Amino acid sequence: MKFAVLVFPGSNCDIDMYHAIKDELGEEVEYVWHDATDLSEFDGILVPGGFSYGDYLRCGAMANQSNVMAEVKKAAEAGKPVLGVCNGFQILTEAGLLPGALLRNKNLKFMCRTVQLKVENNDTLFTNQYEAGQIINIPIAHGEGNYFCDDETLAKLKANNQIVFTYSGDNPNGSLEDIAGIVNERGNVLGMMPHPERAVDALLGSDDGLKVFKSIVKMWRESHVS
Amino acid sequence: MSASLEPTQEQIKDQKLYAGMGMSDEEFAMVEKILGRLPNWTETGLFSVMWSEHCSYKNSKPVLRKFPTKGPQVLQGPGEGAGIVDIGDEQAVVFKMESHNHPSAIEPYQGAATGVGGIIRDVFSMGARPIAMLNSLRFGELQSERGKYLFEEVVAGIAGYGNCIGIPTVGGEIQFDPCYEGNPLVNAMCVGLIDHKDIQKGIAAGTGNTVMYVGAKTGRDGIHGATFASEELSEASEEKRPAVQVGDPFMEKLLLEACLEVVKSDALVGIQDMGAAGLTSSSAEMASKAGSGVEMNLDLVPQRETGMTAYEMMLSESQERMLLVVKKGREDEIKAIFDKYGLDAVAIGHVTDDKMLRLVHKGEVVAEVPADALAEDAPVYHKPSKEPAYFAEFQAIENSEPQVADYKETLKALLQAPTIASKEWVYDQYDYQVRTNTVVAPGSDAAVLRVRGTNKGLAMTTDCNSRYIYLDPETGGKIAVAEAARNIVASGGRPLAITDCLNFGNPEKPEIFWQIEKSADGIAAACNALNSPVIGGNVSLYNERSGEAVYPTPTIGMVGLIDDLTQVTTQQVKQAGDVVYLVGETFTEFGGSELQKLVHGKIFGKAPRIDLDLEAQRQEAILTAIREGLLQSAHDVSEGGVAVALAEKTFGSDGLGVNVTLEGSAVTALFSESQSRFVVTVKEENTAAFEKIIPDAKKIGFVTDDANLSINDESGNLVTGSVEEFRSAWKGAIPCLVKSEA
Amino acid sequence: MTKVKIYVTLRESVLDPQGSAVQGSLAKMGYNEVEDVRIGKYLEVVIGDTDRDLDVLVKEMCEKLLANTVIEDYRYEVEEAN
Amino acid sequence: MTKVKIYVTLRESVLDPQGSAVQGSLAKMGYNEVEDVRIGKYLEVVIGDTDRDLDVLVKEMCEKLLANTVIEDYRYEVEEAN
Ligand SMILES: Nc1ncnc2c1ncn2[C@@H]1O[C@H](COP(=O)(O)OP(=O)(O)O)[C@@H](O)[C@H]1O
Ligand SMILES: [Mg+2]
Repeated sequence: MKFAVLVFPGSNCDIDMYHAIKDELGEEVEYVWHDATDLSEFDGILVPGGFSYGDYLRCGAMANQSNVMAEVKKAAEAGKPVLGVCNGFQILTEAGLLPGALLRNKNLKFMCRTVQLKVENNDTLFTNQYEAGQIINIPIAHGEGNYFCDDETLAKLKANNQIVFTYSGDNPNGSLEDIAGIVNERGNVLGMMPHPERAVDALLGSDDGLKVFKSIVKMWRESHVS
Repeated sequence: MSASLEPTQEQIKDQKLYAGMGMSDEEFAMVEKILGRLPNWTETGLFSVMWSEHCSYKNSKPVLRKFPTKGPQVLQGPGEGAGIVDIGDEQAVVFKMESHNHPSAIEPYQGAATGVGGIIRDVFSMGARPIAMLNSLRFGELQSERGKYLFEEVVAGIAGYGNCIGIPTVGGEIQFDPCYEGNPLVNAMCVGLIDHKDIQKGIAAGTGNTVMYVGAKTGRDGIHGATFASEELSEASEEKRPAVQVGDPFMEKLLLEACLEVVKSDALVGIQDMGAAGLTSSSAEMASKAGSGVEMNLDLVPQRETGMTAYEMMLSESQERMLLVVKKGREDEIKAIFDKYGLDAVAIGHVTDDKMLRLVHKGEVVAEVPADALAEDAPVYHKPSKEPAYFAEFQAIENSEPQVADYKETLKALLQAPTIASKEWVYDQYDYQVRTNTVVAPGSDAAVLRVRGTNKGLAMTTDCNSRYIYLDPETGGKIAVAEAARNIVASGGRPLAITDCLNFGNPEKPEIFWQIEKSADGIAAACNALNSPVIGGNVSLYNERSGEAVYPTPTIGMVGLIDDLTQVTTQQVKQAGDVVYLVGETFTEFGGSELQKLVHGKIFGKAPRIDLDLEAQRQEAILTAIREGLLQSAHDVSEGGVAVALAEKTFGSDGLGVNVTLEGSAVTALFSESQSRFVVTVKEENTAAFEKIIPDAKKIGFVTDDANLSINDESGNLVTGSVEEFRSAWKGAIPCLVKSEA
Repeated sequence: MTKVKIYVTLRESVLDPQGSAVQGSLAKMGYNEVEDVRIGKYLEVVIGDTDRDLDVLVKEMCEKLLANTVIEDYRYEVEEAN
Repeated sequence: MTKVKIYVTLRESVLDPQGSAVQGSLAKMGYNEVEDVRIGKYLEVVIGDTDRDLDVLVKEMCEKLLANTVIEDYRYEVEEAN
């Protein structure tokens, strides 16, 4: 399986994503600069965290104007897995690939710590390696992770099982319904604030995040046995 | 002011206008002699910034000469953007620390942010990839609104810049004392990694080569910042402060990535950041180091504001700019790299062979001065030094124990003292994990990063107990270096070298100069004893507010090498049943201690003694024990003594506690701050091997599984309580003081 | 040359943690009469000669970039500059 | 009840990184006619019954909290609300 890690001016978790795939997962991966106009050679798209365009104006807003985003939309329409983490999640909401928006943390501070997540839906392209309801330790590092959407959207998210991860115990940022990660209706675009790519090696504290990537690869393998 | 309204050469001299730029009569006379004529307004500006303390170290040079700067590991000592130390495999670590005290006192968020930005540029200007940030901060005691505001904003500024640019902030230290109320200290340290072959220098070599300006446009911000940094703060100084610089971490992230691409190109001859004194210092220093000259056409400088004069452009300290020297004819290759990142890269001049810095503006030569004169020929002053009266008084006071009624409450109070209390409220705001190399995050003695692709680790820390240094600068200076090294060693690292930031008051006061000299003596002695040369640093003098100086605060930043990541050790206890050892002797030493401050509300007496030979021996022994896999945990004993060290060892260990019995007088055993001590834990089966390495280690008790902290002496119990009770006191203190939830 | 002033505010239904925090601080400072604070953005955009219709242009920029209409409203005023 | 609209802008000689980045993005999106963007804050503050002089009150709040006068300027408009 071949992954693209998008790189926007100001991305800074691109390298973490890249190494998680290459060193821990052992799959093919390439950095793709934001000006790229073709993603067809890739089987999975990773939108990494960081501060694209300095997080100026609104997190993810300017990144959404890059050439590559039109290609990300195409990939999403084609059913390819698209994962946005942290700033990547913000970019995907700005792009309209995921509903809602991410507001400032309720305490108005940037927060870096490891939190507990509950796997609310393990029947997705991204979570099939977890147990239902499993509690996992994944780091967060964000200032704007406070998920918000209107009531109608929330009802839809619930009805379709689109809420994939919630914060278990303390909700660090004040997000609606403790939401930490959601998928689109079709289930092939996941956005999450916590960083699974930072939790792929026990040496650095946790490897609970690796299964997100393993899930993607498993589904891809299964649909590509020919 | 437009150029035509600038004072004439005669006016500058007759009305002593140079004095307003911080230049003395003698210095002005020297300039006149060097030039063989009177300098014009722009030239006067060039000399005044380059000869300011901040740029020339004219008052501190004689002191800096005391430091050992060489060693087999040192690839680059002081003199370039940052020092470089070999770590094997053709790799090296690059690091430096710098102060941004005065800007932070005026505008704490931006002052701290631009301090971070500046030190990062120093590191990547060497060609290194910045991998970690640390800091060392000093504030008043969080009692006043202004004090809290400064603290919160400085932390936010460090976080804002570091997080955005994507370099993890992995450690630091903070002390709180009334002497910093009006003049906080903000020192930032950056650590980078480089392959030997990529090491760059800031030189303008090769006549005819092109001088290129890259990065942000020049504005009128920060004009005369270096001069401002070389004066005491007062109400009046707020008036004449330069326009505040605003940091742009996004711009710097692009600049960083572009520069790290550029250093791979053989079209690049030299590169230097535009730090203090911006375009002036970078061009003059690059020329002077290469023995060449530089001519620049200021019309070509990218400008943010209209109508800027030569004087303003040369003295601006706008951030996020670099100066490059590029092989003639290959400018386009360099430009293409910056283009990719959407950055300005403009040829603004060329290298000459006449050793002059020549500036052309609107078709006229507006300045023409020898580059060496600016960069090298500042006068050096040997300031008078005088032992302050307080020193002899303090030395005459016999060591004694402060009165303590309730040991447990005292321990809690110490854990709540902001200097000792958990700094989680602070580092929770720093992204300490980005780039996924952080093996030991903030919260242990030193931070540890792995070197990706190898089995090596780098341990790093900042330390300085300025109270000891105030009481006894020489002893305190030794302790600062020794403590940094203890933190490195306790983490499994061998100290490589240090960087320092010498924060003092006004050096023109003989008592202050004495503090500078004596603490430098102490630092130098400890560096020699611990094989840790000084590879770079920074001097920040005039840290006074309305005539009151801060404590002498020479902060130490140290980096150590861990040969094998399996040797990484942290301070937290690991397993019930492990044996707890105290390594090192305890004396009744409370001068400058947290307990003395708590009980008496002030500090006095002698600083704790330190024997550097013993220190070196003991650190070697601890390191040997770690390398042989014998230590489960290691923690040095510092502020608050053994009781605080034990409590800290239990925090962050799920469900564990300790039960120990100490010898000697209770107050001393619990709270003395005697030096050269560690508390370690050892698996039962390894105790014999451990005792062979450190025969005089005292077995004091065990790690327990009851989550209690229990400290006894021969006569009975001194302190008992649940770990949670102590932990919540320790963890809640700073959030409570700033009255903001963590 | 035209100067356009653009106001971007959070929709009423969207909570404004920053506004609440500022109100809290003001109350602590003794300004108890302050009943509500909402914080938005204020942009000054200078537009040079253009063939396009100014209103169309500004609306487009707002919808595409300057405001996120999922959570924000915007309005603007055109001011002739020198 | 009174509504006060407060505009907080960066002082003129102070760099506005946000504004420059937004201008850069707009240019890339084809809005080359945009010559300058400066970004500030826009606050709506609702003030209930008070004995204090409104102007004094608002100025005080701005100087003490709402604007950072080291790098920012502010101005305000008072608007009577229902
Ligand atoms: N300003 C800061 N930034 C980041 N981490 C900090 C800061 N201050 C303290 N820390 C972290 O908190 C822990 C305790 O710090 P400190 O009490 O200074 O340790 P020590 O006494 O061992 O030097 C360390 O891991 C340190 O890196
Ligand atoms: Mg320590």
